[in-house]
Formats: sequence, structure tokens, C-alpha cells
Amino acid sequence: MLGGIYSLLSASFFIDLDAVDVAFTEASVGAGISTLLMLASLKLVNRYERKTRYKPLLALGVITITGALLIYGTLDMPHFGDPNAPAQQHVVPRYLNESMAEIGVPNVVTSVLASYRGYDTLGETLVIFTAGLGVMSLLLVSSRTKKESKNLVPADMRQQIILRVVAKMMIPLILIFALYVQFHGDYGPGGGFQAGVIFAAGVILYTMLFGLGVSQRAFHPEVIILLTAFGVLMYAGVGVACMLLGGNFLDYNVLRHDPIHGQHLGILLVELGVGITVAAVMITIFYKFTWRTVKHKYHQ
Amino acid sequence: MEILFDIVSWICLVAGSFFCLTGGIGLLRFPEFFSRIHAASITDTLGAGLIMIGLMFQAGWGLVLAKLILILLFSLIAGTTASHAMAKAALKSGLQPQVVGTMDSETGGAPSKS
Amino acid sequence: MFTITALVILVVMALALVRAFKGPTLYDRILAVNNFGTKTVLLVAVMGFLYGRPEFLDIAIVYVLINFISVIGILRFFEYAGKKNAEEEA
Amino acid sequence: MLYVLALSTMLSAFWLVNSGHYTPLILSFMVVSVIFVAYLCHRMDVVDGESQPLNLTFSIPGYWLWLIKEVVVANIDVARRVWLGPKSISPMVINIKASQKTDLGMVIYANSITLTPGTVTLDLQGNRLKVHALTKEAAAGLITGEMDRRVSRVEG
Repeated sequence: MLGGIYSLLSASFFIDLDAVDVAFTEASVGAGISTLLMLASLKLVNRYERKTRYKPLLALGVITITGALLIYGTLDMPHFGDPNAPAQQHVVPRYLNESMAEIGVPNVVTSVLASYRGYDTLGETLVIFTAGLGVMSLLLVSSRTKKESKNLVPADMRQQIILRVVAKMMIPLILIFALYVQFHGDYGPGGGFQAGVIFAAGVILYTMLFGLGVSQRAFHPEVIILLTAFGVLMYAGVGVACMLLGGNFLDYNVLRHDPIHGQHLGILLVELGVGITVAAVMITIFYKFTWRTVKHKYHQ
Repeated sequence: MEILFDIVSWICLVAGSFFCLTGGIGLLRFPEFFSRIHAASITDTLGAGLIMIGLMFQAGWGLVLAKLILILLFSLIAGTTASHAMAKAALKSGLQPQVVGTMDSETGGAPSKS
Repeated sequence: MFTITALVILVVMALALVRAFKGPTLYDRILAVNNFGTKTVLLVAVMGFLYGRPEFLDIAIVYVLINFISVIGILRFFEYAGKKNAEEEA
Repeated sequence: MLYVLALSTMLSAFWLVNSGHYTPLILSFMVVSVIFVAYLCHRMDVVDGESQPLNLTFSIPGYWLWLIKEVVVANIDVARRVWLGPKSISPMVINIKASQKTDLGMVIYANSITLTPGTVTLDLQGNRLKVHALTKEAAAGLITGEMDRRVSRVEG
């Protein structure tokens, strides 16, 4: 919970530094989802803690060395806000000054993220996808452990009239807002990551209030797992399409006759892919956690 | 006209800040959870409302105004529901409010000591 | 004028933080966090005007929604977790 | 079907208010998104008279004006008590009856109570409301049932 406060605070700092997009991400990811997931995992860990089977010293050693290397690496980094820093001299001026002409998207962050740094963002999307896979496989393996827990019941909505009515009004608005953020990433703060998280948050709210069973009837888990892969494939597919059309991987200029239109289309598709993956992974993870906490009711 | 709007918006902002501050102090000063909810609700309703209205006067006609109204409506609905959910959860978990008495509308509103 | 308002909101956030650290019950903390969240929304909106960048309002909307969802989530979680855990946390 | 239409209208309005970009591309995204969300909401079974209160749209502004006045008055009272200190409060728990016919009406009533500082709805079971009031005066004000009657009138 203090983590939640922390991320609200840090979002304020980012706003102070004028990094709207980062603040946006922090707002949606940090303040809401991470708190919830942390609580959920805390709960699981609490109940299922066992003796460690691996050698902790080895891991400690690896972590120490990695940490030391990272710190050593930062020694060479320029001071914060140093105008002579390579980051300020090399590509940034080009990004800032020419992105409007080259890509035609008013929000610089989006053009950097999805176009100039297309590879990086593809990598990030893959990381999220892998994280989702990791969580799925982890929870799948340990789901063989049988433990009794009686204190977990699905939501009983007859007891929660007020919450039910208000949630019914809010959920459609949350979902449409997520899509709005998705498609306005070019103009304002936002984009695939944030939209995915907000969308997932709407679904998570629905699941929390109406119960896992109802929620899975509306959003089939199999479909959502497929969607996680679909988002990544869509991103990579755009890249491959660029290659087929004679450009480099993720070189959107060739998608249309006019490079600016090509860039625009490419960015839109890529962002959509990111959004789909993020939302689907989040929902899957939440389903898995919730399933872990209520499944005894269904097995018995 | 312009100056009038400015004055009104400043008054709203100052008053809103004052109510926020009052609520924050009440959050610290009131003795137990259930009375603290009331303090928090000051900042959520009149504090937030006045600040938003103050901003609206600065915004002029347009999308910004509409967005401000949206934020205000959302936060009122969400804040109210969240307060209720917290109070209910606290009551359910066994936290008892300290009260001087209870009343029941069916017994003619007569206070009955509990 | 916006600066003064922003400063007052920061002070109120600090007050809410004090309450969040002091407790004494779990629900006091949740109340404080919720209050902190609503103040953040206000702060974001005021900052948007302070810097003359109304896109900030989008962030404020996200905050309203996410704050609501996370408070409900936390409550749900502790409801599930039962009384015993709640007392340990508090 | 009527409710789906109402929902779509509301979603489109929400989008238009937020967007500020009225190019054909973005507008077509709007249409796609609205249809998609409306479909999802239909699947989620959240589209009905409770989430789209069509029948009370016309009588609600008057109630809001009255409620705003109440909220302001209550705010000033509670703010005064914050400065006066904890001795000035006299918390009460009261049980009252809600006379509304539908769940939605009762939710409006319960939320109006919570919205007014000084009173918080603790529980809503059947048509019985449990309310925590900060002061005896606030409790007494609620027991007169004026708000209850007004909400019932809005419900129509």
C-alpha cells in the first residue's frame, strides 16, 4: 500500500520533470495494478512458502556481481541534466526537431518509442509476453499442491448493491477510455502500454466485483491467452510486412506510398499490438492469481 | 468580464484549498476511523469541487472545461463509493464505531442508548 | 494563485501520509491512501494549469479511475484475507 | 436494445469530449471502439436499466441542485467541527428505511447520504440503511426523511 503512495508520488515527480508519458504509465501501472498484483502474490507466497531448494549463496553472489557491474557502469554516466551528455547531443535533437517532419506525429514520445526505437519496444513487448508466460507456468506447476483455505469466496454481489450499480456505470467508461488512450497515443500522452493497463484494470474491477466465473464467461481465458501472442505477432508482423515490401525490419516508410502515412500506419498497428499484449497478459496474470485463491471451491 | 472570472476563480481556489486543508487536519484530529471518514469526505466534496470550479473558470469554453466536469463527476461518484466501501468493510471486519447513541427511524426517532 | 493551491494540496497530502503511517487500524491507512489519491488528482489538474498543458487532465482521469479500482481491490483483498491477516497488518 | 443504444451514445459522447481530434481516421476509430466496448459490455451483462438510468434523466437536475446546497451546508458544519476539535462531535449510528422501489433508487439515496459530509452509509440490506453520523444534528436531519422523499420523487 505504501508502494501505491510511492508510485503516486513518483508520478508527481515525473510531471514535474515534464515527462507526461512516463507519468501516465506510472499512474496506471504503478498506482493500481502493481499494488494489486503485489498483494495477490504476497498472499500466495504467504501460504505456500516452503524450504528453498536452490543454493542461495550462489544466487547472492551472482546478484552482487551484477549489481557491482551496474554501479560501475553508472560511474561513467554523465551527470543528470548535463548538456554535454551524449544522450543530449547525439540523437535527441534529431528526435525532437525532425520527428514532426519525418513521422508526422505530434507526440514525440510516441514517435521515438514506436518508430525510431521500434526494436527496443518490440523487445519490451516480448519481455511482457515472457513475463506472462513465466507467471502462467509457475502457477500451473505449483497448482498441484493441495491446501485447504476456507476464507476465500467469490464475490457475493447481493451484499454489495452500491458497488454493483456504480461499477456497472464505470466499467464501460473505463474500457472506452482505454481505447481512447490507445488511439490518441499520437496526439496526447498515452499509447499501447498505458491503454493495455487501463483496459486490464477495467476487466480486473469487473472480476473483483462479479466473481471469476462470470468474468471468464465474458472473456474466455483461452482467447485471452491467444491474444497475448497475437499482440506480439502483430508487432513483429508489421516488421515482416515492411521487409516484404522492400524496406528494413520495422521500417514503416514503405507501408504506404507516402512515408509519413506509412509511419503513421505502422505506429498505429504496432501500438495496437502492444496494447493487446499488455492487456491480455495483465488479465491472464490476474485470472491465474484469482483462480489460485478460489479454485478449491471448484475442485471439491 | 475577464477580471471577474479571475476573481471568482481565485475565490474558489482559495476556498477549496481551505476546505482541503480543513479535511486534512480533520483526518489527523478526529479520534477514530468512522469520524475520520467524514473529514476525508470534506476534501473529496467541497474541497475538490471548489478547486475544480476554480479551474473551470480559468479554462474558458472548450474541451478542457468538459474534461474538468468529467473529472469532477467521476471523482465524486468514485470517492463516495470508495468511502462507503471502506466503511462497510471496516464494519464487517469487526471495527465498531464509538458512538454516543443509536437511533432508529421506526421507534419514532427517539434516541436509545446502546 | 495556482502555486498556492498546489502547495496547499501538497500539505494536505503530507497530512494524509502522516495518517497512513500512524494507522492505527488498517482501514485508517486505506482511508489515508484513498485521500492521498484524490489529492493527487487535484494536484495533477492544478499542475496542468500551472504549466499551461491541459493534456494533464487525461492523467487526472486515469488517476480517478485507477485510484477507485485499487481501493476496491485492496478492500477486496483484505476481505478475502480475513480478519486475522488484517489485524497482523495493522 | 434501447439500453445498448443509450450506452453507445454515452460512450461516443465521452470519446468526443475527451478527444479533440475530429479527423476521419480518429472518428472511425471511435466507431470501432464504441461498437467493441458495447459488445463487451453486453457480454459482461452490465447494460441494463441500472447502469443506463434513462427513466430518471429529466427529474435529476433539480435534485442535484438541492443536493449541492445540502452538501455545502454540511461541509461548512463539519469544517467548523474540525477546527473546534474532537469534543464537538457526537457520533451516532442510525438505522433508517429507504422508501425507494428499485435498487438504483436506493443506491442514489445511499450515495447521497455518503456524499453529504457528516453522514456515511455503512450498510444497505434490503431497504434498511445503517448510517454513521458525525453529530446528533446530522442524524436528526436524516431521520426527518426529506432526502428520502426527494430521491423517491426523482425515481418517479
